[in-house]
Amino acid sequence: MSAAGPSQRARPPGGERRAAPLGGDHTTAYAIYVGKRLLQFMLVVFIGINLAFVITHSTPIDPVEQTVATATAFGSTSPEAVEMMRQSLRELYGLGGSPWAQYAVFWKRIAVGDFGPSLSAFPTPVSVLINRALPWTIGLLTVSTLLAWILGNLLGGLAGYYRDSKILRIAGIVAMGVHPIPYYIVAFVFLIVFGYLWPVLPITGGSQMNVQWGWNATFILSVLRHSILPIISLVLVGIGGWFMGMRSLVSNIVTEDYVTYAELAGVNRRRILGAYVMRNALVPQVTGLAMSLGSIFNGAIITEQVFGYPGIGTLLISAVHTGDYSLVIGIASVSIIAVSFCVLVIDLLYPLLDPRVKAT
Amino acid sequence: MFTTARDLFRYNREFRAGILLTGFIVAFAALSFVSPYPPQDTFVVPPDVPPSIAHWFGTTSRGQDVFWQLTFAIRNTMLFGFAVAILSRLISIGVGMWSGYKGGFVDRVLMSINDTFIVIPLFPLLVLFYFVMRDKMSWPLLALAMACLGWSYDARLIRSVAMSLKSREFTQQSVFSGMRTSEIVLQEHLPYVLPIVFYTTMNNMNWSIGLEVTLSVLGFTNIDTPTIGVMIYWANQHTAMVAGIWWWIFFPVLFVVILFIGLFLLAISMNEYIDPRSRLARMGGVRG
Amino acid sequence: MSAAVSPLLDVDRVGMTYAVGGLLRRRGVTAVDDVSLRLESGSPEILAIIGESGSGKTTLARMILNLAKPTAGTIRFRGADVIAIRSIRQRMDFMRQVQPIFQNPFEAFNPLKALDHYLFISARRFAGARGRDDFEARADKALHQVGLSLAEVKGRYPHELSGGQLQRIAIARALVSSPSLIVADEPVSMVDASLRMSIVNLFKALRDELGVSIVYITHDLATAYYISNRVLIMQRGKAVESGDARAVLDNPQHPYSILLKSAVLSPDDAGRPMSRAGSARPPSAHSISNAE
Amino acid sequence: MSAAAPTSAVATSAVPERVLTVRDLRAYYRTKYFGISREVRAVDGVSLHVDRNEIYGLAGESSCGKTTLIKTIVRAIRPPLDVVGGSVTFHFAGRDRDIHALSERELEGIRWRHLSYILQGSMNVLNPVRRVRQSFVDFAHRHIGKPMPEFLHQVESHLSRVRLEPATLDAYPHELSGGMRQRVTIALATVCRPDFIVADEPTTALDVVVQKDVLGMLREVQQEIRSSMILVTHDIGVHANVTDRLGIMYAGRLVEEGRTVDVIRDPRHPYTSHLVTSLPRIGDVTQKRGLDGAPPNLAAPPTGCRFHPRCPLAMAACRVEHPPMVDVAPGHRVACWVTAPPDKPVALQ
Repeated sequence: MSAAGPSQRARPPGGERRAAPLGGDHTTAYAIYVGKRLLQFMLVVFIGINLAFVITHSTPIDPVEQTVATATAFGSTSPEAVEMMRQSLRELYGLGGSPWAQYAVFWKRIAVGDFGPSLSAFPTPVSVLINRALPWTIGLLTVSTLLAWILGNLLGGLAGYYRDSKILRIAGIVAMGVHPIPYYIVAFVFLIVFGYLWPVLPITGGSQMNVQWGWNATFILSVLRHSILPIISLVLVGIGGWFMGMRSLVSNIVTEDYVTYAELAGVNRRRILGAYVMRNALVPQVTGLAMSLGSIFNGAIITEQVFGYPGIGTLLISAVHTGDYSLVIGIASVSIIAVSFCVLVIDLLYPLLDPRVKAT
Repeated sequence: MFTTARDLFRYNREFRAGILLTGFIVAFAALSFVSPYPPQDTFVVPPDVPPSIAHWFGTTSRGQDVFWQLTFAIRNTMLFGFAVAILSRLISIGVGMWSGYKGGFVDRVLMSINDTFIVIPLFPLLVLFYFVMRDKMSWPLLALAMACLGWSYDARLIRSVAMSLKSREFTQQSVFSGMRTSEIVLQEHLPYVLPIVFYTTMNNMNWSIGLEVTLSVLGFTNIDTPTIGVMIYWANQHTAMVAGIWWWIFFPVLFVVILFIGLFLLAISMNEYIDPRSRLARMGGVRG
Repeated sequence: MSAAVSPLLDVDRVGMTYAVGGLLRRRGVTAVDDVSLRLESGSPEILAIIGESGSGKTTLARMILNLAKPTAGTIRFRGADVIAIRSIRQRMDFMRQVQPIFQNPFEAFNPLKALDHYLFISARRFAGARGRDDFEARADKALHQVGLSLAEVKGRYPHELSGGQLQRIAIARALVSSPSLIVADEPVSMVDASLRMSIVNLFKALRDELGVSIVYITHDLATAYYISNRVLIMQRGKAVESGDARAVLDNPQHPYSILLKSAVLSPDDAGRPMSRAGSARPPSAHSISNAE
Repeated sequence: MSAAAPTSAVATSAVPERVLTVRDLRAYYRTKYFGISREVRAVDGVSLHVDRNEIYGLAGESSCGKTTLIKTIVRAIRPPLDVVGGSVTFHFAGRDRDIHALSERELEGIRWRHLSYILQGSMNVLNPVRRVRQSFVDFAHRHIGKPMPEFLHQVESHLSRVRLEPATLDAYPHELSGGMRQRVTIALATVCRPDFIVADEPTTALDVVVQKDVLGMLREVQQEIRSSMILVTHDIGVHANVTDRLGIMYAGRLVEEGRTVDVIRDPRHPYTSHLVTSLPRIGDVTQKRGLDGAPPNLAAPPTGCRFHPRCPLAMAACRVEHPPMVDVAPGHRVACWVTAPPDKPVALQ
């Protein structure tokens, strides 16, 4: 057969394969993708922490004066003691010296992870408090987000593909009905329902007060029982978003050529739904997950506060009420870093789902 | 503009439901102008009276009529939400259109900054903001802060619409018909941008009202001016639930939920328009 | 310069290299490489630029229309350097004389606006028309040049008309400013075969009766043969062969041109086995006609 | 002037085995937008048949209903398309089966085993997130039934028929060029050696050089597995080089049908003759004439013969009633009152 002339793309005739061997092409593209994502992660942390710095250092009120005022409100203390306290507080809050010095101290603290001692729970350092609360929040966050994401995508995908099924349509209306209501209101309603009308589940605290910490069955069981309400309320709010996103994605993908082609080939419908429709619809949903993690995190710490769940949400609110300056900054910084780290992890998993990731 | 609204109302279910619900809330908020009791005054009515003929929604432990107090609360909450939405539109439309039309380096820089604002959790920052402002915190200041933090998600949506419009062939045809850039944006592209702007405005109002309620309930805002969150805050302060004064919390929660669902329905009613294909189908443009 | 008057269009060793790849792996992809062509102003003609997708013919068109800046070489229109156009007035002047025709008629018009909107604006901006009836007169005249009338188009929307009619209106819009050069990028490839010839004949009429020169970009050798005076064949950004249309297409010299011509599937091949080695099976004869 | 009937090199059996019979098929798009209900008669009474080892070409312009026709033939019906009347009967494995009467299970049984499809070579015909091998496994493995390694080996040898290396199976669709993707689709559609292949504009999205190459391979593979095929394209040149018989569609109806060489060399219907003669050819500069008017709006088609508003030979009868299909030569039928009046006796050779 006369050799096909040079085909329309700059490629040798005949074999018509891209120059780089298939394997080699993947790893370099992936390495560059990871590089870009790391850059983005650092940018997020940089801008986030700077925001926290700007907010804290651009205020008319001087936090030191405020703390001194609250401390000296009860009874008289000698002026030297007040001056000495002001001096140590200024140094403690890292507010001494020129703005640049403060900026350097601010960053040093974050790099080391030491935000100085907490005022309200003196002398335990802020980082200890945060490390004690963080696992609760991370646990609550991951479980409820995954549950909402998986359930939402599954139901949304089915509703998009089997458009005439009644139950899915009703599930859709419920999910859409609850979705716009903010986390606080839904948690609050749950609190009222399970607190007063049908007191079956524990409505506050992370675990039974008197239960001994440690990896024993009773403790774990009570932790689970206590986390049921926060998780349900978070899942109920989150599921609507994924449901609608997936349903509209699926109803578009169903008209794509590769789906109609599979249907023409008599591939059975469940396989088409799974390997062709959902598999392709998940790709944008993963990006969606990464982009909405910030707002889900907000929801988690708000819901914690309603149920008195011992995560960093409750810690943050109590820190504000007790005026614990370094604890609030610590929590804000840790939240930014934690969320952007989780987003980085999701971004790095993304190419496993979508092979088209090229170093564009 | 009016005809499209009329068509929308007649044929678009979500839009009709959204208008009815939101309209009801707006009408209710308008009642605040004829309220017999000034909002700040307390103990103008006997406290803790359950809903009755005299006081439809009952009265609070602080001696305020829940019905009239709620009219002020809803009005202030909506005004706040609307202010944040409008302010954040300026930034998201600016960033979205600029990076969508310009493309290239500007687009890359703007979008990487934009993505950071999407990822950063805003609640801790707002709490931090309150913490340092304390009693200096005023509603306009909070609205400004939320607007400066809440524009990024919508900027990306607007950017994608702008980018697709720029590459459409009829844009080139308009350029070569002698239309100036401003004319092209206003006459050719606006009908495509408006639905997405309306969609994001409604969503942003929901977001900002949700956050306002959350911050106020925790007492992190100026708790003198009545808003939905502030009402619930005072109800919690007086442990209304334990004391059995359920109506003090029930009606604010009910009304704000109606508002959320109304705004949300208005937002998703625009979905059909953001995708021009379905708009063409509606105009009978289905080719045989 | 030797020519008494400067050429209508002088494309001199033009090239375009795109930077592709992220920050780390920047590599240049050359879309157009050292292409020259020239249109004299005295004698209107149709120059066909032939090439497959990826040959750079569309990039070349965009550069001539000043929609893209070349990375090498110069483009002069009536002696003035096109790339140096800065001010609004210069740009409007250039656009009055050089008008484009786009490939997809369905995409060339905003589906939400009436068709006459473009004609009126061109009339106002380029033909110095003032007032509504002046616009309509100017638009009607242009529409008649393409075999239509304002009555058929006024208030109609793009989805109400066929591809062929839309492309005629696009040509009419270009004619409103009575340009001296039209750059048409694959103007008939999206139009139905039966209507295609009426548009192609229209281009011939523009050249012969209105003296408009046309740069006609296509991958279809047959229409190029039918209407163009000269052709330029491009392969992967380079001009491989050019010259008089009949001479080049009747017996092409460059191997790529030969390959292109041999790949054209002509209706007259019916019955003859395909020129490829795998000969087509001779048509199966039916012994009994199967009257239905 | 019809060419003398060449004696066929292939010994034809007494009566060529008829694989597909379509009888008076009607399929309309029924849509209801904002209270206005519209009925678009995309396919309005089409009858045709395709014999074994024969390629039947279907030509016609945009919105003439050819794509709707083949969607109805392979029963790829999705609302708002609705089959209103007529039948589509395939002859597979010795039995005649009306595809619209089959149960979902039976349909799944014949799809790809007996009836396969080649889509227009658009960007994403294959699943973008899975390797090419996955499509072969999903589409064909259940029919071929061999253990996986053996099945993959058979697929690899089949790929060589379209000059593709076995490594192509490991590639993702976005890593292949347009030409390669279309050759994969051809291999996919023919790996089960089906009795009937439907090809919808298989090479329209490809460049001229690649198109000729791909069409050659399509023809080669088809002859080797002796399957019948319907090839849909608006490009008369492609029909001239590939198809054995050719049907011309206009506004939802067949207006002319016959052996490709007869229809092109000796077109009888005014629309066909315009289509064929108005095509520009290299080496011919005689003035060509465009057809005036525009393709009819199928929602409100003209009465009688739907071509009459644009037909130079139109007369009174044309405006009233559809002309029936009449034999003007062996295997050559035309639906036109002027060029093929039914009452004139046709000399049967």
